[in-house]
Amino acid sequence: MKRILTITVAGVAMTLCFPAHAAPKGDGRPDGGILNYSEYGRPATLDPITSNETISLRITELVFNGLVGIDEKQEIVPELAERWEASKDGRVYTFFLRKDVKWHPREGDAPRPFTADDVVFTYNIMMHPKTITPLKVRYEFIEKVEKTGDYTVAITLKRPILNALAKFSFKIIPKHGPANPQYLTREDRFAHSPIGTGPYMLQTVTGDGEVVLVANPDYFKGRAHIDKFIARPFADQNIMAQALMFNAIDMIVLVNPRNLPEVQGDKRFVLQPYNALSYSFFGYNVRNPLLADRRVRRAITAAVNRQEMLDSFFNGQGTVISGPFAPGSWAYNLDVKPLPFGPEGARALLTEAGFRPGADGIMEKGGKKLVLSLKVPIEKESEAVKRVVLAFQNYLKNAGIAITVEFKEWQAWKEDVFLEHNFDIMFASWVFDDSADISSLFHSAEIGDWKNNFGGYSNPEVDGLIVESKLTLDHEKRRTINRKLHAILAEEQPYTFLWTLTNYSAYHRKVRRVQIHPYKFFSFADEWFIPASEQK
Amino acid sequence: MKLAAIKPVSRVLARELGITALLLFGVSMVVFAILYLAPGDPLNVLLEGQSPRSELALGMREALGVSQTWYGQYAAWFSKMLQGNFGNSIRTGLPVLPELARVGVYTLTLTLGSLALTLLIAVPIAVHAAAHGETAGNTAATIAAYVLSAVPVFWFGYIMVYVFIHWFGMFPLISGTAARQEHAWLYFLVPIFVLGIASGTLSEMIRHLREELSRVLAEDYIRTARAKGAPVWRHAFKEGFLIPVTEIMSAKIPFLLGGAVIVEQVFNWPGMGRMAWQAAQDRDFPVIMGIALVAAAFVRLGNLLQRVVFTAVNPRASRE
Amino acid sequence: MSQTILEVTDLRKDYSQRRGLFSMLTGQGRVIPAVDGVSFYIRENETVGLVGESGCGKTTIGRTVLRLTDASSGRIVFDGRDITTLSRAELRPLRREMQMIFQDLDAGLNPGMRVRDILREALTVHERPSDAEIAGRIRELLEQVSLKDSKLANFPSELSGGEKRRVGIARVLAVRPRLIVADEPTSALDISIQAQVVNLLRDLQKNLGLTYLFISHDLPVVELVSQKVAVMYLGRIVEMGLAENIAHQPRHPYTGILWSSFADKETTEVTRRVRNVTVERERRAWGVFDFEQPTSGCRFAPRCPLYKDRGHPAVCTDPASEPQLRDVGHGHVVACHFA
Amino acid sequence: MRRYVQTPGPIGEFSELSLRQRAGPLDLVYVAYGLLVVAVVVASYMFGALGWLPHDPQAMNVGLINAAPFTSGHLLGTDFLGRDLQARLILGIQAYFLPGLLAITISVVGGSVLGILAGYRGGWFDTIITYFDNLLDSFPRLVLILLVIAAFKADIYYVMVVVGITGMPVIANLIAGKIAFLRQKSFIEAAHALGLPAHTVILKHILWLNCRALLVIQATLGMAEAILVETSLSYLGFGVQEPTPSWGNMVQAGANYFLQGNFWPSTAPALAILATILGFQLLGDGLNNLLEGKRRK
Amino acid sequence: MDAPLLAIENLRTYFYSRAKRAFIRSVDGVSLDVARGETLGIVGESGSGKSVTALSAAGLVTAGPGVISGRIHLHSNGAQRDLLDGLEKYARVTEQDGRVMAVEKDERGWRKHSEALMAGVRGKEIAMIFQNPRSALNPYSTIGKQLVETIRLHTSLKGESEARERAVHWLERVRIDSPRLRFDNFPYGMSGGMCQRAMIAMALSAEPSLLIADEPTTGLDATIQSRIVDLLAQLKTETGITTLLISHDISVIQRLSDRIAVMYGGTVVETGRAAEVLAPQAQARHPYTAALLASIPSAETIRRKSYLQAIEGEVLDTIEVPRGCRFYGRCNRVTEAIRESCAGLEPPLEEVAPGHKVRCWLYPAAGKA
Repeated sequence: MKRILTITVAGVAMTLCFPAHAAPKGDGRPDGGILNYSEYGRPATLDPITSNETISLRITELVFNGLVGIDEKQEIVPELAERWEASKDGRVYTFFLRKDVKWHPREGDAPRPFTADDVVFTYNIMMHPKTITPLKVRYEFIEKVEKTGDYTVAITLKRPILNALAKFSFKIIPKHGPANPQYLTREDRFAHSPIGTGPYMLQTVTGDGEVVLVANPDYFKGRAHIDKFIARPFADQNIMAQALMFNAIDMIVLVNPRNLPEVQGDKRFVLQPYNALSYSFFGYNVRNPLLADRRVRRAITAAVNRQEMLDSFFNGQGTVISGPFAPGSWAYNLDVKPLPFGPEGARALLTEAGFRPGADGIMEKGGKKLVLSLKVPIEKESEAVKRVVLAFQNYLKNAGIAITVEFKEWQAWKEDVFLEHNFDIMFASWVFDDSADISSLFHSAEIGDWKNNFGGYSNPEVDGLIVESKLTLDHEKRRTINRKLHAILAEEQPYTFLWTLTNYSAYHRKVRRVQIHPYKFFSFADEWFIPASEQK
Repeated sequence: MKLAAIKPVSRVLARELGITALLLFGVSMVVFAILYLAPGDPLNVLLEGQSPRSELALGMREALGVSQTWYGQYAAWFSKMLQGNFGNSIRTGLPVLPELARVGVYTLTLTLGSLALTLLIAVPIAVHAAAHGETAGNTAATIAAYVLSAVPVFWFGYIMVYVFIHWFGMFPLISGTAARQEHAWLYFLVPIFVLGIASGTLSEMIRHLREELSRVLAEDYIRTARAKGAPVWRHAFKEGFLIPVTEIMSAKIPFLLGGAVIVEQVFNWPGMGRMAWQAAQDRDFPVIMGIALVAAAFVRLGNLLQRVVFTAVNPRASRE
Repeated sequence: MSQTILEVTDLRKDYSQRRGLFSMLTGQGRVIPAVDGVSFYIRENETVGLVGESGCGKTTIGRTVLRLTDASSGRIVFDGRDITTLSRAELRPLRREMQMIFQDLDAGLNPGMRVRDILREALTVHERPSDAEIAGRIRELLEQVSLKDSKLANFPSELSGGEKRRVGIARVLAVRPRLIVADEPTSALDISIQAQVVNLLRDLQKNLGLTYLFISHDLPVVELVSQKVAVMYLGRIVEMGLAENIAHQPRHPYTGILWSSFADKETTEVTRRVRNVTVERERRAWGVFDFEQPTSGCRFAPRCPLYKDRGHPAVCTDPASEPQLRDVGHGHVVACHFA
Repeated sequence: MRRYVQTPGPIGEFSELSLRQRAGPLDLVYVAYGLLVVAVVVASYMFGALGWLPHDPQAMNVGLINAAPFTSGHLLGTDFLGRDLQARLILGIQAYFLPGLLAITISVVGGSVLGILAGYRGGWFDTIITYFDNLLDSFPRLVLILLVIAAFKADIYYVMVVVGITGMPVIANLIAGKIAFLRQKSFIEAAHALGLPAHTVILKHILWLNCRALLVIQATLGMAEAILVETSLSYLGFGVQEPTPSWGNMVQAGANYFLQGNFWPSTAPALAILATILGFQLLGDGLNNLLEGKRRK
Repeated sequence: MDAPLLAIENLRTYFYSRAKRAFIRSVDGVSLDVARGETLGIVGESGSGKSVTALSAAGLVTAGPGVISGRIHLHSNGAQRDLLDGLEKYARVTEQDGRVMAVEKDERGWRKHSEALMAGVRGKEIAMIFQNPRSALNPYSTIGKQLVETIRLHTSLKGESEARERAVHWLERVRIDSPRLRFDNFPYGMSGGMCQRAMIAMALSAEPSLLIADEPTTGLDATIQSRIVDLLAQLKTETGITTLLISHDISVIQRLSDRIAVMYGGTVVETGRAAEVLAPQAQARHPYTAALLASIPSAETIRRKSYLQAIEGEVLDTIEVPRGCRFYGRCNRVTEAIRESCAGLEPPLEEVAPGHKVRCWLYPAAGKA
């Protein structure tokens, strides 16, 4: 159960959308078949509000819909809302809901229609103080959600924000779902046997932890082709590839780079890359005077051979990056090249910063040794993380910088980094919901408990550019600003930006028309199908 | 069994049940004490991205019904526990007891299965050694048992997985994968085999059984049996076999439950061991408390059965 | 007549039997009187024999008078001093005055120590003699118990039974005691060795002026070594007197039965009679002695031939009239209604 | 066919039974092997502590990952980061050596105290200690450790305190049993009767002269237990963390390559665990047969 | 005269002391006869080999190497068999200079063969009772069950209820109080004397030809001992069973035996009619027997409070068997005339009077040899 570290998305331009075409699937492709896919562990909950794992994310994507969706091209498309309007001041959005949407039926119950009440209910329950959800912080910009008609909802924002529309992709749950209408806890039955509007309905969770989903015959976009999705829990990633080989599963959503050659060599399987809006980095705590010096941070980056690590540990499946934006996004500045690997350069920078090699080979300045602590969250499955961190330590040792690595349990690590700020360097990855709003990462206003500027980085120029970018509605202009921001941050190195990895999913050839959403994975699963001859 | 024997058994059963209850109460105190003394707050797990110091968090506490005092917490938990309510998992929100019942069956299968296997191997070796003294054959078997008992069970598990995949072309994992495959029963046996062989109990079991049987075979009453021309095994069975076997079975349950944590991890066995591992990672206190209690109850139950068997066959025990 | 060295008055020792936590909580548990109101005294340089069947409490008396276990009630006066309630620390100096020879040959012989170290330890418990003194004393002790020097380097496991017994005695003698409680000192030995040990003990008494409380079930030996003999039955002394009187003119039926098991040669009238009665009543075989619920009245009544002979007199089973010891002349005391 | 042979020549004085004579032939092999393992472990621990290692255990060679033994100066090959396996195996002893000693110390000292209270003082102590023993025995050790890890932190010293405490009942029972045996032989009474003070009886006669073999044996077995626990936890990811090597986390890391047929990186530490645990077990059992004789009820 | 019921010839049973790497010569050339209907008492101190002789006769020796040679003839029910017949091929003894240097024994083969020879003999023809009856009875089974088992094994009564009746009958015969109640008792909770009675009942219930009573009174209280001896005496007159009685207690032997064998150091040193051997004024007697009798306090000793006549030294350790007479080292009757023989040559067991044999150089009959 990989946890995700997500940041709030920034938006693209508002568009006025046309009602989506909601017709039965009459596309001539066959229905039927079962798709088994592997998961690492069992999900804690299955509802979209209390869950916080990628496993649940995949399942809720199949079971629920948002008011809007995001398509393959990162564009906002209608889902539960046919269309929407924004007020002139950008504070009020009115959504016109589809009238043909039915909730999955509970046993012995007729399917109930989806209405505006459900949207209001979802927002209220999500924001209730007793509901524990990682989503809450993301919707603090909403002032209220009101029902203006049976099928119309008005959402009022506290202030106009960019790309607000993308944020309305949160999943809507039924008013008659949770047992407790005020707030949702993990103990609620709904958290374990949710009903939604999506293409698949939860059938059962078996005794050994398999989640079985069946196609919703009344899905408003038409019944999904594949009859069943089954999520099978595994305790060991190494076994997953074997399970695929033995047809115990049909799909691995995210293949461990180590297993790529094995799968690649097998004609039965398709190895499909998909772009992830994410990158990994080493983040610095500039509260430490040693790291406050830009030269030290640059020296560290220069001392680390990122390409070698990428090649050795990830079979070269990725791109070394130079700045804070996901390389797949429009905001990324391709003109800025990653800092080159150069141990000599690193030493030169340190020397320039006043460091001299000590007796034990560790650089020191004014009697103070350049010893830094590196905190890494334990993720048992992620042997790759371990390798990267240890290699990082090793590179820096050669440059005269001593790193003490501390692997910490996830929660302890989060407390250390985001609350206590008790670290020098941390290792993590950002996964972007969408695009390129990095304001929460580097703006000085974002320094504080549980805020994302954990390193305490503060630079008025960056602050200014971030604000400017936020206020600018012109896409090209914003692009220019972001490119500048990129260049500055690449120069400043508040992080050592590492790479974006190419993710691969592996699946049996019998599954066709597979497309995987970069971070929601199963958004288009209703289109997948298995030819009748291979349905078994 | 004659009526005369049933009476002491029921009396001992009542006494042992009392002791078991007392011990389980102690177990709950120990568990609670450990958790109470623990630093930090299990609630943080849920407060992803939110400060546990905030007022919001206090709201969370209330939502979870967490009292502020230790005795309040313990009393609440204990009284709920007595009603069969072990609380809800912090991670999944599901009630702990039904979850434990669900996975407990798997662990019980694994544990008892491997116990049976260990016995199946240990008994012939031990009996042979006790009856014939040290021969080349049983010495070799004893040494082999020593070696097997020292094999790290996790590594042995990987060996078995490898062997099955690459030699037999089978995929030896249960949990939703084997259930719908051919030879599913076979995959069921692999973890049992691994735990039974390499849990470290084999050599101890052989030693215990051999020593007890040898001791009993040297008892005066066995000589009497031989002197009157009666079959020795008939006389040695109760004290030389039945009692030591139940003794060692009962004594080994905790070890096997511990071993199950690892074997379940390797073989993706959906039992209590994996649940414990998961709960330890998440600091999911209600779950790990429940597991510790249920595991202790397993152990006590095994002990209880052993005491009952012991009393049933040993007229002395009921008088003491 | 020499002075009294040990006087025991109304000694009582209860054992409480409690098992496990559960019975502790429920308060179950029973009290068993192993010694039930025993009085006697021993004069200096005298041997008092204490006989009775196993489990009758003779060993408990031995352990209690030496304060190895605490009496439940009663009074123990050693050499004019009441030692019943002395603390451990107060007792320690007294330990050298009174010693015990245990039935078990290995008692006191730590298997991890050589004979030399065992003796050295005993010699240095109460004093701090020099090495030369120790060597001298060890030589003296060996001589006293007729043990070869070569055995000093041995571990107890390498000694024969007789040698172990001798080492055990030497260890006791090391502290120069005045009173020795000898608990079945010969029962674990072969016949030919028994005689050696009996002779040794008598020699030591003569040479060192020791006083013995001689506990044994071997009646001829008791008769041989003792001046006085006390007969115990189920925690009480039922008869006590001069050895020859006890052996040859027993007044209590139990004493008669005891002696009859040995006396093949010179059978007294009483014992012969008793014998006949018991053979006749073979069917009333002797069952388990129930310590938990002694019969009311005379505790010997259920086994008593006289009780049968006299047609079950009520006085024998009357709870209020358990027979008490009374003097029947010449310092001979008996606890029987018909003595 | 069994052969019994009398020693040729006249039979001399058997002043002392040597261990050799009391032993079965296998016991000596067990003990010899066990002592060898102990020697290797202690020596390796010293080498590790002094930093006398064939290679820098942290130095990685990204170009030489999971190398086979005897590859470019790596006697035992390299791990998944190209680090020298031999050096890491030696250094891995640090992970359990001192913690194991801590666990042993706790169980030996605690067990002795409890055993003496139960056996020597008896009465209520005996009852309470029996209850305490049963209480500790009720927990599967690994589950209890996971509980403590969840409650506190995944620190090997915390874990070893638990191992030490849960190891106490066995020792306490053995010592109480030994005392009961000595009592039965009127041993303790004899010492008291002689006027020996209680502490001499307890420390010298009971603990030193009669229980030392037992304690050494239990300590040896305790070390095997400690190694087992440490490696198991490291395997589960709760023990020693990278980059510090532990045999358990080495097996775990190596196991990622196991199914692809690259056995060595996990097998090397697994064999080290196997050989070491076997050594301590055999040493304990062999010593037990030599010094204590077969177990008596 | 009939052939004796049991005739033991030159029996040797050795044990191996691993600690000392030497043989314990527990039974070292013992020959004994037990005539039909008589009671032969074997008396001796611990280590004299008396019990091992009995166990060897019943094939109950378990420790190695155990019985290595000899003959044990059993004449009963018209059949004659040698209980060690053909067993010599399983054991090979290497002797050197009169000392056993090595024994090679195929123990499994021996045991198999021996069990075959013993089938139908042990329990059926030869029954045994042991010392410490409470541990010799199976504590996990009731007295009744153990008796019924024996009866069904060895008599024609195979039915459960018949066997039960017979068992109760036997319990009555050994004078057990309310036998029907005792039938369902476990040995635990019964007194030692009661257990010994049950033991005797069990042994006799198979209606054996020979009863071996191995220390039947040891471990019992003095008063109980005498009851058991009385019982044995009564049963002897009632059933006339041939008995091999073993005890260290001379008074027990004296009261029950017709003939006596005195054992010392693994050999028989004297054998003869009980009255003759134990008579206070015996003519010819082995010095050991004499000394043994003298070491027990007699009425005379007690009356005069004189010293006991102890035998000096320790009981012979059968590991180090001297070349000459085994009692030589402790003997107080060695004369200069025979000293050399005593020290150098083991005396043979020679008849000094009809039916009375002594193993001593003092007696002229021996001198002839």
